[in-house]
Amino acid sequence: NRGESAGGAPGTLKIGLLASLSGTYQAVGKDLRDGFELYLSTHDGKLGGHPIDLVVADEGNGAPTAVPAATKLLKQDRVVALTGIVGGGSVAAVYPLLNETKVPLVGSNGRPELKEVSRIWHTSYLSDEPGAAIAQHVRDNVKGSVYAIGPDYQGGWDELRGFTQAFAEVGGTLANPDGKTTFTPFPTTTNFTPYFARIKASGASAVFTFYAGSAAVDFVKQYAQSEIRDLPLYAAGFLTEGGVLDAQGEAARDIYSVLNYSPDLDNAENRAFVAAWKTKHDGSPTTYAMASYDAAAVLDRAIGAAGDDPTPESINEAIGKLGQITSPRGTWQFSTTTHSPVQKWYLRQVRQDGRALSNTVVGDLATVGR
Amino acid sequence: MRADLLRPLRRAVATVVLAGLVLAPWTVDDYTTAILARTLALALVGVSVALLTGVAGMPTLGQTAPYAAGAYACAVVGGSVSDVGVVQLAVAATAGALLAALTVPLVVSARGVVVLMITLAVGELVVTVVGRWRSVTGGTDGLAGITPVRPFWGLPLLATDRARYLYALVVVAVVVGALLLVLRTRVGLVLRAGRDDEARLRASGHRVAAHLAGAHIAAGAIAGGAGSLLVVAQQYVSPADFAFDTSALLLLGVVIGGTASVGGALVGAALVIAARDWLFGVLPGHAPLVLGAAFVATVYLLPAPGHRHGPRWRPPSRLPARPTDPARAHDHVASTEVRA
Amino acid sequence: MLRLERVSAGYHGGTVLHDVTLQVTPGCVQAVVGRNGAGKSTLVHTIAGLVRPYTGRIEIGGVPVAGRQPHRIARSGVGLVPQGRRVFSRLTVAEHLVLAAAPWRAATPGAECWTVARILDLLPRLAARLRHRGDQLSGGEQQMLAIARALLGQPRVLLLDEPSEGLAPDLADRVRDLVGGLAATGLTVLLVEQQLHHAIEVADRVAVLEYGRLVYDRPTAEARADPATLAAMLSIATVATPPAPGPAADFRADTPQVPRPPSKG
Amino acid sequence: MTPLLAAHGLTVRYGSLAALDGVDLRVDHGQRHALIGPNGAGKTTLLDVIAGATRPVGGRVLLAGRDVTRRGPAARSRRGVGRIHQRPAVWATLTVAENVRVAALPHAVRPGRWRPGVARRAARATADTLLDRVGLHDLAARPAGQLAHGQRRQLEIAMALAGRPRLLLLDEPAAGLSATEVGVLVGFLRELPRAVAVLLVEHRLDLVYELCDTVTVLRDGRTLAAGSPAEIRGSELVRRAYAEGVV
Amino acid sequence: MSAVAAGTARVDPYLIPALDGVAYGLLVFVAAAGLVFCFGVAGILNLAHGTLYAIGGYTAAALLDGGWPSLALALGVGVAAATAAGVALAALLTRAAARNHLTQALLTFGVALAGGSLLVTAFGPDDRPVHVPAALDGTVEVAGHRYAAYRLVFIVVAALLAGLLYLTVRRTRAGMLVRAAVDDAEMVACLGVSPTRIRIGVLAAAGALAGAAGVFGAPIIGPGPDTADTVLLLSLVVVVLGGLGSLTGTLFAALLVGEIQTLGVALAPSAAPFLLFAAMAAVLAVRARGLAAARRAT
Ligand SMILES: Nc1ncnc2c1ncn2[C@@H]1O[C@H](COP(=O)(O)OP(=O)(O)OP(=O)(O)O)[C@@H](O)[C@H]1O
Ligand SMILES: Nc1ncnc2c1ncn2[C@@H]1O[C@H](COP(=O)(O)OP(=O)(O)OP(=O)(O)O)[C@@H](O)[C@H]1O
Ligand SMILES: CC(C)C[C@H](N)C(=O)O
Ligand SMILES: [Mg+2]
Ligand SMILES: [Mg+2]
Repeated sequence: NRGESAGGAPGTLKIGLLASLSGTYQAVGKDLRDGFELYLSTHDGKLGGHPIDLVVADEGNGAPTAVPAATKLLKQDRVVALTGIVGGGSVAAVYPLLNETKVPLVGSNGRPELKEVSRIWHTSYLSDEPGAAIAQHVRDNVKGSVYAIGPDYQGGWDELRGFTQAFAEVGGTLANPDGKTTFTPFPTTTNFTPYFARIKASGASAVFTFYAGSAAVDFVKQYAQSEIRDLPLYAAGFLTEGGVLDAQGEAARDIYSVLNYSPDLDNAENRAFVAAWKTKHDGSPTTYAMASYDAAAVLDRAIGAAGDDPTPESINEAIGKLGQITSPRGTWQFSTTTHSPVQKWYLRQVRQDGRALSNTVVGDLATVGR
Repeated sequence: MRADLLRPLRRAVATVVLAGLVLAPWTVDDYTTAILARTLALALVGVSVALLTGVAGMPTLGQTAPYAAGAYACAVVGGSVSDVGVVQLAVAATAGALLAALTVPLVVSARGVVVLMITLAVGELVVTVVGRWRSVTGGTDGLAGITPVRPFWGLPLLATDRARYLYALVVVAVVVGALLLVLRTRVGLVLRAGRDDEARLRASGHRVAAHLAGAHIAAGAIAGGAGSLLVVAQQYVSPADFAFDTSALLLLGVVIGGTASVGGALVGAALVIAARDWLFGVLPGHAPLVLGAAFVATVYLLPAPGHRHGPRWRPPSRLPARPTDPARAHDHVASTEVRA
Repeated sequence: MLRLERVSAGYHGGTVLHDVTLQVTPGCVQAVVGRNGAGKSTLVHTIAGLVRPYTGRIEIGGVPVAGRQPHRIARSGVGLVPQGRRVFSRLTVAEHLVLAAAPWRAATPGAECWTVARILDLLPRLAARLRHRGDQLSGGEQQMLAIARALLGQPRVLLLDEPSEGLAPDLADRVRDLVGGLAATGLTVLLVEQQLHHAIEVADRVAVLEYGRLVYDRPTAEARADPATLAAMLSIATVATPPAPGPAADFRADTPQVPRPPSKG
Repeated sequence: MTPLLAAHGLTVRYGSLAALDGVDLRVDHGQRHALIGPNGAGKTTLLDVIAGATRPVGGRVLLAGRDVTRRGPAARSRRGVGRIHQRPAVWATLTVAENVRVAALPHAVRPGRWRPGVARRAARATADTLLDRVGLHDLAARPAGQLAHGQRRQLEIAMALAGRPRLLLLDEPAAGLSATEVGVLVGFLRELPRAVAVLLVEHRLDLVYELCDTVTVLRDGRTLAAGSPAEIRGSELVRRAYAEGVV
Repeated sequence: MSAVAAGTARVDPYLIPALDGVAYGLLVFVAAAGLVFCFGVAGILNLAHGTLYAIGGYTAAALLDGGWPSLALALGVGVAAATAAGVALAALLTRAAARNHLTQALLTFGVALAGGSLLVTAFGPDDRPVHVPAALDGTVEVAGHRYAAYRLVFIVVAALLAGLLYLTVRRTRAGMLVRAAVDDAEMVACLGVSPTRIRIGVLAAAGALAGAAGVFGAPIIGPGPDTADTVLLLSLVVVVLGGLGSLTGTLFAALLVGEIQTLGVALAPSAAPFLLFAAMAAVLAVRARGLAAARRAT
């Protein structure tokens, strides 16, 4: 009796959204929730014709809080699909539960390396893709070596590995003394000055990095006041995405970043998305909100295609058959091997846009996805 | 407040709680059962915190360290050596005890807040190591998909939430029971004396450092055992399970339960952890506010301390001036004070 | 000056003091003796506000103070030398003296104001220890400091709980003389003392506490004249000064109610 | 015969202050030895050094011929040094009876021979007897933190005796005791087995002269005089030392 | 000549981290000052210290507009708000304070959790930008290196604070009363001073210090959802490492923490995640042994 009510009208479906509504990445979590809700509110609160009961749960700071919250969604609320999840670590922790309950996850942010992805889908990206997408551009535009630095946790390792591998493949050299990326303790590092001194000493011509959340604010602000402030800074887009950009202010000016989305992309889908977003929120949408909006779109089509009485199994099957998805970021589709988007990446730069600074698209980069 | 009322009351509460715990998995859904199993593991760590903080007088924020050691030892053994619960439990307890033994030189001569900070540092160091030792621990993403255990040779694997919960319950009951028995012997007496005045204990010929080291190692073993329960209960383990906030909440839970009382610590720690997990589910985003307010409220609900001013908040007129033999007048206070 | 009327007090709801009635007039030293655990310190603490009485009236200078906070009572001119010294372990002697001094509070009319110089003159040992912290003093030095601390507050009512404990004999004598001298300048003194001869030498009246009840309260002269009664009260063989023979009256029969001396002013 | 306690050249310094300055002391088996002197003379410090609670910067402490200077208080207690503190030290949250039992535990059986229950039963028996004798039997179930000052001192005396000491260090045991209880204390000390030596610090000289056979006078961290009670009693030097303590 | 040059070259990369260590250490000292007073001196374990700091930080973020007058305004408002919060905390603490540190921890941790949540509700989950006066926003030249001017401010602020605190705690009657109340509040009452008032005064002062630190420190630490935790942890480390109540000790501890997190990181980057806590555990354990040996039993 999950999908169909007695009268023959499509029955209400429960979808679980798990996101950090507290903790380090709570800004990201709120964007995930708002993006999904935005899709629902612009589609009569229905996905695939079924009224949706969106059950939101707090992922907190990571796995220990995410696991009980996910357990509740899966075992008590018995949702037909799960979405959201900010941290890659949380996804990994929730993963055995998904296998146990056979519920699909349409994740919209964190994505760890997993052996078996038959029930896992992501509308965001693999963590090593941003770096891989920008490597060629950096190689072409920087004369000299590049210093790679990032946070010392799974997300950081993946983001930086994406860049350094691709960069080495196209013949770039790292300025790091031992040729290995410098990792800073996470999330404890709040003072980056000693690292800047090392970068200065290394004689690098540019810097590539990935930080997010409050670490991104500290990094950017201190960078702008350091002795290497004249070195061009390239980054995975999260460095200047969303609220952190406001906190960074002037210090973020001119930073180059790579991301799968920018609010100023010129396509019909995006114009509608941005307009709808701006009626409800201050400022522009982020890639986090966009990915969550897309997760809703994916579920919309999959539930619609899953028959009259959608079950977790049938929804999961339907997702696999979706093909091209039109999205504010442009069209993309799920990779058959990784179940994450094959999508185009954009080069953005922080520039003045009216009164505020914003990430302005300055060019297209590669299309990435396996 | 009177002892003759209080004691049966305690008994009754304990019986109800115990009966409730045994019957719980048949009355609640799988989700709640899973949470309860995890909570039991953490409550057992709470017991080890109480052993150190309340009984031995060494307030600790670092019991997550042996807890982590036990959990990872159990996960590794479970994956490659044996799927028998008691074996894993023994290995985990040994790992916890070993880690605690390693840190004995750091903590035995420190007291009070200094112990708090040293143990905090130890806990953070262990979490850092665990997060970086990827080949064994899976790094910050943790180890997922841990194989299920069987409690004893020849018994079936624990496949349901209910079975895992009951296994955890039995282990916790056995460990806590054993601890309570030991504390009723002179061991408990000497530890409590040391909390009051160590110098006097030394002057009486007791080897205080050895007592404290013993308590520390025993607490490490208990926390290690709890680690193995965690692995069984959630079949997943990551460094975040051992983060600083877990230590802090456990310590507060122990304070709520009454630092020197093992049973109280069990209940207090369980309440705090369950409240956190449950609040995260029902009040997304507002859990800290409610939890914080609950802590503040608890301070006002805790039994009053033995205070020189006597009954400040009670009108004196309501107290009959009992003509008492002064030698016996305070007997009832005695039994409540010891447990406070 | 100091008046207790049917005061009962104790801890955690248990009663230690039963219906104690006592009056000390200015210029008088009231000694209180009794066996260990009789309730002497409880009496002192109750007057100082550290223990809240269950029932009864306590007046200082005619003002009821029972149930008031200790600092309010202290401000009304009560100084306390507690049993066990209770000096501040992390403050130096000099800091104790600074802290205790209450120069704004006028001394009792007729009495000289206590100054640090006067204190150090009285207790020269402290002068040599000004930079020592409370916990670095010997037991006797701590006792001196506790006395100094109380005096510097310019008390009008002085509560002394075994002030001679831990003092070398000569110094104990000196403190005893000081107490007598203080009373002579108009202070009201309540002196708890175990060494009976000390008490009898300075006190104007002697009271005996037994299981929290005041079972004896007489002018010292009477007690001297009838040492056997006092000795019997305290179940000891003799009162330090050789007892003069006399009738051993049953104190319980004839002292249920404490006779009050006429108030001096 | 080797003395029970021999201390040579004990020196303790706090900054520029020498609390003990080369003190020698000898206490024989069964001796009743008094240590007197004005306030701040160093008496408590000397007891601390003998009990192992304070490390001297110079000098040695020998117990029955064995050098224990580097041993801690627990080790010395197990070798038969029992003490009471100037400020009564009891375990406040333990009951009176438990206090005595805990104090008796390390001494109830010979170390090395572990027989379950024996130590506990022995400690219990010791506690019962001793509490009876100091008169705290009625208060046995009361937390020690609730005792009156003098009662704590009585309790500590019981605790010290529970350790079956060979050398009993008493720091002003009579202070704060009522006349009756002083009588009990005196009785106690008189009835101690002859083999037990006592080192008594006391300001009540009447007790000192009554109980002790040897008196050592300390002043400013040095030994001023030593001798029999009669010698000390008559000594002008000692009288002056006390008087100067006042001025 | 060339040896000298080689020597400078070897030292040179570490010069800025070392200087930064000093500045950062002083910032930590400023941030911890409130806790030094409250916990170190007055013995009240205030786990809401970070939250008081965050109040100052958010005030700075809301009021600073890059001009000097706004700095004065932010300082005034931030200090007032944090002081008020401190007084409110004291009001909550009255009954609990008679008990032990653990009860205080329970209460103040509760306040910190709830207060942090309220701050986030009021100011949003993002880290907030802070606009310091333009004159301080630039960089200065130090021995041929560029260095953020604002960080040098802390040398002045910390010196002022340290001096002020030292004088208050050691030389004034109020400071003595606070220290005395830690030992024996009843005896302080018997001197005619209300221990409740002392407690309120202590928490008000601690609030004021934390508020001021929050305003000054906002451009470097916070204000954001994690600020309170970061500040609390660093402050606790510094206060305990400094030997609870010793101001000079705290100052040295702060400088040590500063240098560990800058120079230490620059010298041994791979050990960076372990440095702070390893050093802390080692120092505390060694000192505890020293204390244990010196403990006097009377
Ligand atoms: N804090 C307390 N809680 C409970 N009972 C107490 C407390 N303090 C004292 N008592 C009890 O009250 C009684 C009187 O104690 P008090 O200290 O007044 O005696 P005292 O006459 O001063 O004795 P001493 O001569 O030994 O100092 C004793 O039986 C004691 O055990
Ligand atoms: N920890 C310390 N730091 C500095 N000085 C100290 C310390 N302990 C004791 N002293 C000093 O050493 C001297 C001797 O102290 P001790 O306690 O031995 O005296 P005492 O003879 O027992 O005196 P009393 O009869 O007053 O108890 C005193 O002047 C005291 O101030
Ligand atoms: C906010 C994101 C950049 C987080 C990151 N994807 C992670 O794994 O934690
Ligand atoms: Mg008394
Ligand atoms: Mg002494």
